[in-house]
Amino acid sequence: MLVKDCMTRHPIMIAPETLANEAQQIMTTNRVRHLPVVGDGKRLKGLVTAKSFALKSDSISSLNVWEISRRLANLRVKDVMVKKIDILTASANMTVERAAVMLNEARQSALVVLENPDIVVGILTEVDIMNALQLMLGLPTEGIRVTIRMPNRKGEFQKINDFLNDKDWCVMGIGTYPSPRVEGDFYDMVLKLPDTTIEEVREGLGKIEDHQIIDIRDVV
Amino acid sequence: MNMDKKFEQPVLKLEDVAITYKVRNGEIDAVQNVSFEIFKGESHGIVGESGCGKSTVAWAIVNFLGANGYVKSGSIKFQGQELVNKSDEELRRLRGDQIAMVYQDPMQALNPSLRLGDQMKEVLTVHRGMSESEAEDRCVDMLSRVYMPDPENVIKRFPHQISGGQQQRVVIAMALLNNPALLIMDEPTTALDVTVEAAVLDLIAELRRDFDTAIMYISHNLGVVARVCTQVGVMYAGEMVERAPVRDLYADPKHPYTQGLLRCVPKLGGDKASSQLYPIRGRVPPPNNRPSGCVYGPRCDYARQRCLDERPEVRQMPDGTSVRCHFAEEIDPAAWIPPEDIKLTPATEDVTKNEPILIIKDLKKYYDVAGSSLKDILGLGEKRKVKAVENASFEVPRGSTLGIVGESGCGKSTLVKTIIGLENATAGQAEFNVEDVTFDVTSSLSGRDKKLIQELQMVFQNPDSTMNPSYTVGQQIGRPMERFGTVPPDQIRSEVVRLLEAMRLGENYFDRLPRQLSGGEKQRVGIARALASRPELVLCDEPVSALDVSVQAAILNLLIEIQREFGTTLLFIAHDLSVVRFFSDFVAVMYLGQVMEFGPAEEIYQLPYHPYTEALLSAVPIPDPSVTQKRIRLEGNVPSAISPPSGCRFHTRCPRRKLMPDGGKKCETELPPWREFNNGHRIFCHLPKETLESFDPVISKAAEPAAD
Amino acid sequence: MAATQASSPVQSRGAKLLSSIQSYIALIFTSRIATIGLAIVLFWVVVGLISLVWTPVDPNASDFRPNQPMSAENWLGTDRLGRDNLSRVMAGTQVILLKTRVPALPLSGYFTGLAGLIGIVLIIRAIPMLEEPNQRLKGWGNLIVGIALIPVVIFLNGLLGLQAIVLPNFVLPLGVALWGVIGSLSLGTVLGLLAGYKGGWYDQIIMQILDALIAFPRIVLYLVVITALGQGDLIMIFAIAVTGAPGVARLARSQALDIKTRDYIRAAETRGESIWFIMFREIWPNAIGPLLVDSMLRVGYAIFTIGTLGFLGRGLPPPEPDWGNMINVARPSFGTVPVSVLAPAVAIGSLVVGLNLFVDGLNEEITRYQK
Amino acid sequence: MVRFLFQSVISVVVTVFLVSILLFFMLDPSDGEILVKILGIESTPAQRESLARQLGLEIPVLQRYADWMIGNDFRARRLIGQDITQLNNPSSGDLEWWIDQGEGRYVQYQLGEGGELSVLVRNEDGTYTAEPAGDVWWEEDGKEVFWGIDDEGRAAKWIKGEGAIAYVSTQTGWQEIPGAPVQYIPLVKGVLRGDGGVSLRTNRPISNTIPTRAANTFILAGAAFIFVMPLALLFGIIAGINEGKLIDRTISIFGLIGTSTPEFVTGLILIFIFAIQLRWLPALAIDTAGGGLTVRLLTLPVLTLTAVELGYVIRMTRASMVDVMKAPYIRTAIIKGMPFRRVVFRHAVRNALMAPITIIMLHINYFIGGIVVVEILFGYPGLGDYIYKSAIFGDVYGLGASAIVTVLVAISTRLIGDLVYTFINPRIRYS
Repeated sequence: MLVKDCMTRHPIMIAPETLANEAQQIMTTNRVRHLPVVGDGKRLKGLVTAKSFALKSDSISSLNVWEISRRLANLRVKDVMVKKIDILTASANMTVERAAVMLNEARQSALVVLENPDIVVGILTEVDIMNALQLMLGLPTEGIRVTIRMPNRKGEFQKINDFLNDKDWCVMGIGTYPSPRVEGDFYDMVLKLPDTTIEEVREGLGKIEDHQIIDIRDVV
Repeated sequence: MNMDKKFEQPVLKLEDVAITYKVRNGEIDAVQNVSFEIFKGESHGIVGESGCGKSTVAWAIVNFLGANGYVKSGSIKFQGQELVNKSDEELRRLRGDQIAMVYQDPMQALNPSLRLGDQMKEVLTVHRGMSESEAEDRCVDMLSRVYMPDPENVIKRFPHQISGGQQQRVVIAMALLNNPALLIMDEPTTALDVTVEAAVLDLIAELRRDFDTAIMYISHNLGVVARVCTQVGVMYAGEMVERAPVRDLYADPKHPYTQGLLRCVPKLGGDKASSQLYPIRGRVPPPNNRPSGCVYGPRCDYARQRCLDERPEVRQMPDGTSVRCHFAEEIDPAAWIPPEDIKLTPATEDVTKNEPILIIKDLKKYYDVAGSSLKDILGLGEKRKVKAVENASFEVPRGSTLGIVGESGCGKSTLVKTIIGLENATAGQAEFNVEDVTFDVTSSLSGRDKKLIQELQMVFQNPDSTMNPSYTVGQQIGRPMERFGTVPPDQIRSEVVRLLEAMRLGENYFDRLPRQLSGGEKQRVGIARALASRPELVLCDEPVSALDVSVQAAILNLLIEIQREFGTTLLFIAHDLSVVRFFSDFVAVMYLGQVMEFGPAEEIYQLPYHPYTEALLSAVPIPDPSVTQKRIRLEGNVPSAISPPSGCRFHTRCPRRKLMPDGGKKCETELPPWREFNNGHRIFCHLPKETLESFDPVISKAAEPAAD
Repeated sequence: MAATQASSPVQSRGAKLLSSIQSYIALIFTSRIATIGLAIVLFWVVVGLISLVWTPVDPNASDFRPNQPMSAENWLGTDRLGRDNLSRVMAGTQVILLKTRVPALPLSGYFTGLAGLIGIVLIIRAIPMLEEPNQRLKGWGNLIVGIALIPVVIFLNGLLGLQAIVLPNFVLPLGVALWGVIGSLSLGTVLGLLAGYKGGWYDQIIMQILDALIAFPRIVLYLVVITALGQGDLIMIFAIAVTGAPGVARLARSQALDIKTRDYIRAAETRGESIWFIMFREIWPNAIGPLLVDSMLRVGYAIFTIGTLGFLGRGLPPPEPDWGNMINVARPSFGTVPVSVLAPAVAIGSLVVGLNLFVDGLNEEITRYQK
Repeated sequence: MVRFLFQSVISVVVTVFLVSILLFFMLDPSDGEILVKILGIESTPAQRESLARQLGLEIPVLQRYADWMIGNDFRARRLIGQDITQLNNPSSGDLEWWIDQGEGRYVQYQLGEGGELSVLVRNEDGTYTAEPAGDVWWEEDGKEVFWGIDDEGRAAKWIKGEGAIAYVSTQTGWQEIPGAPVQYIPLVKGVLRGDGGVSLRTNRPISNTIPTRAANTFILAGAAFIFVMPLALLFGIIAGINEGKLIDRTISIFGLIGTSTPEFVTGLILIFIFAIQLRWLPALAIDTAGGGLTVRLLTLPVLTLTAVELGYVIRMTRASMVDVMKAPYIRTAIIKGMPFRRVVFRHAVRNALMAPITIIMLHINYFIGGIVVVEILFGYPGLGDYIYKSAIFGDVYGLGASAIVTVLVAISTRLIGDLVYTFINPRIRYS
């Protein structure tokens, strides 16, 4: 899965001259946490996040209440946004996992996706990566979600594959990861199987040698 | 992306929008209380008849209502930002960048004196500050993306140098250059032929998926909307009366107007018997005189007192449809009984076996083309001809209807003009039999017998030009009677009134001027005028194509009724295959001046097909999303009629040519034979009968909805 | 029954006319420019009407005090011959707008003219008939009668002694400018409709001749016609009609080209109507609107032209005062008595400007109304 | 393109033909009225008749028309039997006809007092020396006749012993010259070959007069044109994009007033203000001091012409601009998010200028009318003034030639307009 497949396309964008108040309002009403700030032609100028609106104490300590409110009323997005050089950006053809690493390392919550050099084509937030995870595991569709633990060696996945072939079942989602909190070299695999029942799955997959069903449930 | 919409914000959200135009004395509310939203990657259709305010909504979104229009109340939010009262500069930045638009007439929308490339490039150079060469590369990419052949060359051309379908592709490519979040399309395919339209609609659907663009698609054509949209809003008299997912809207329309509209359109999906049309009574109220209660109240079959008194609010139905009707739950469209006066008496006799009244044999019509070299001007050059009609032959039994279909430029109008005498035939015979007298119809009008002139009359396409604006209805209907002396002068008035009543227009129309009539009424008067000389044969040149569907249904019903009553023979030209099927006993399909297929109407729409008919049927937009059509698209443009392809004229574009044993060599060189089938059904094709019969049917009703 | 049948369309037509006139008047007053223009024009019409019955002094009477400046006695001074400028400016509207002086002509002249006119109409009518097989005979008949008419009438005139009967001078209502425009309107409309509706060779030939007329510098044409034929109201009308006709014909042709594509023309053709029915019953009523507006502008041009020719010493003949002529006569003493020059100059200028303002405003309202 | 040029050529031919026929027959001078104008009312019928013969007016009108159009030198050459040619007279600058006898010998003939024909041999400086001609007569119908060129440069026929009496106006009065030729053919190469003959009014070759007159007019018209065009287009565009606003109303009304006021009215008012009241500028544009045409002289005439033309062009440009600004492609450009300035200059102006260019070029005829009036008003020695005086005098040759010049100017401007139109309109250029 590449960034272009899971990013939010056509993100809501605002102009640098927009009032900060308005930007804040747009963020609340549309329930977004990041607003790319763009000039003409969607060229990236900055990024507004929820944190941008937090007042910096040094700038207001000397002002009285009325001055603060007046100042806030005239505040423009360009005054509060994260500047372009500080924004994490990615290209649309990057892999999702690479993007996740970038976000993790920089401890940030969003990546702005750009194309030829600085035109915003989308935004990738933590939420989008979560969504990608959901999709990979076949979340929106109804089916049996089964977690199988198997030894980390060649041919193990082949067994499951052969079985699925025999049964003529399809797979809605799949994911593997090293088994957590287990001794030995094991991998857990999550499978999402539609059009079947818990019993059938248990009957079939449970019988495979060295494999162990550690979780099974009927979910949406 | 199958994300749930609950988490997502709409790209465009209109809330309670009212749009008003200032006019000389006061204001006109063009649009009232329109609310809807469009999400990313969704294509939202807006359908309605002319004058219901569809386009006004679109112009309001881009804030281009002209000097005297403004949004009176409500809000238009684009990605959460209010567009109403936005500054010009902010709007300018959004337009062409985040919001793009495609309009009805691509020729008009492109600047005639700038090269296409320059018009496209400036979108990029102005908004993005791209360099010329970079922008050019991107334009070429985008043009190839919309399947424009030879894009490097196209950008160097001027708009008039490419065809209408290609112009529309350029406009679409231009709109997509900046990857807009919202694309507004205002009747983008209305000016195009049906096969070209089908290709453009395919393109739109594909681009929507690829670019994740929200599309607002405005159309009057229920079939087109059914093909491209996911959500549909129905507008009537400036209000949105119903909004639903496309499948629900067509399968289970809630609002009486939507139901009425769907009953007005002939459908190719069903059988002929089920395609009875039921027009909506009354007419759309003008914007300055809308009823105070439900706008549809006066025309609604279910209207009660409350509908006339109280304006209904938009209500959300359990299945997610929103309807502006007080009694939406109670109305069951299945239980609807057609009103008595609309019900047609079924045909009492089979007219298809009658003796022919019109016999056309090998009729040809060529036009000279004016050359531009000095030789041509002096008349020395070789005369080039446009072969508008080539060897047309058919017979029309008395009292029956022959429908002639084909795309624009196929020669159907020329054929009819030749028959009626507006054009001289180049060669061939045409005979017209009446009361044991036979006339040769290939002579010019001035050389014709007065009796023959009287027996052939015509109904025209455009309601606005069918009547002379300077004379009253009575004068215009009375004139043929006066001229042919069919009615004694002192009885003309009563005869005109009788005809008017037959057209369901009262005597009070006698002294009206054309400008006081609606389009449908003008068309009725046009029919009355054609009938006034009591002709045996009436030629109808697309008499309903310029009319709204509800009016169209009424006129079609009227024509049928008249035929039953007067026994008139009808020749009916149309580009709309579904109308022809509903209306005709026989159908002739024309392509590039050549009749490709001829036969009884039912046979034309069933196997076997001519490959061209097959492509046409596959392209017709059907107002029923549950019907699936085989996807056959013709490649290239219609060749020029000056130098039509050799052999079979269709061979350059024929998708079935490869089925020929020799791979289609024969099609290029030899004229195809007429292949005869049942009931006089003939197909002009090289393909053997068995092959023609082995095609799959184009239209099939899906057993169940396919998975999304 | 028959009576009511006959009367009701007539009534409705009268009512129609009334309501359309009303709406036009309303239209004029919605435009401020048109209102101002109309006021100026009406002012001069009223001045002219008054001058028919009363002027401060007889416009042609001299008080033997030439070239007087403005004074209480002569508000606009006097001219070279001591005639009152105010009275002459007032009376100057007459020949332009209110009356046309027809000189004494033998009765035979009128008959011959009329016969010529009928002959021309017959010849024009004959041409399309010759093309249609079943009318060819009639067409030849018309052609022969048309050609023969003129010499026959001339001969009869002589025989009947009509040469001897001379009609005295008389005055037609409406001025030279108006008659000139009516002339160019009729001539241009017929030619334009014929060229536009028939197309083909008719169009080629008519337009080629009219184009030649357009390329001909009109001032030369005026000067030549007047030099050759002498000064006179009828000659001025003739000159204005001939020079104006090509413009009218062009407009009428474009109207006909537009209207002939309408379906109601097809309908008339499929009824087998004659070309004259189609041209004058079907096309003409729909083409006349823009032509009338255009002719109102042409009245302005005609006044412009009459003034210019008067200024060049080739205007309308005396004794009635003509503004252009007044300027021409007073010009040598421009430096000393400018008012003698300026008064008629301003009169012409304001009348033409007024007409143009009126038409311009009206036009703008009409086009806005159509939108 | 070929079709278009072909049509233009036909149009020129037809127009020139019609114009010349019309002029020639309407102003046919053979009725003798013109003789009275030339000779004065005191002249005797014999004198008039002699002049008519000298001017060739007794030649049938169709023949005269043909002579004037295509010339009669070849006809004369046949009659004379010798080659004839046109030579420049250094003292007057006019071209004169001589018989070319070869080897640089050019001669004319004159009948002496005694009925003896003398030959006038041309010297280098244009003067001649008389020599006896000897026996050059030949026999025709029993009479001895001779065709030659007389000392006025006309082809003339003498009959021995039958000399007619010619009346020639000299400085001392009328002179009776006996033994004059009995028939004259005023030699001319024909308008189509660039020679309009001798003016009846000035008795000078027309082809000498017209170029200088036309040059003067060209200066006047050119100055007005250079002044009008940029201004008018600018104002027209400004008014067009501000349709209905105050600035548009102001420009439109001033334009309307300018173009609908006759030139002589505008000119008189300008003279009144600037020449009579303020005394800044001269009221006449005649070069009295010999300093040539100066800006001071030209200002008022140019201003007068400008007032009329400016208004017209503004109105045309404005109307076209208004139309174009309502066109769907302008809407497209705005919806594409183009800045307004770009919309106007890149998308609108070019399309808006197409229509007025042809219309403005057609207006040249009114413009010529204006020039005539302005030249007469300011006494400016241009072609307009010449046309006017010729027309008033009835000088068919002078008027005809200058009218054909104006027709050619009118047609060629129209052609230029059409060409420019095709050039800026790709729809025509590329089809």
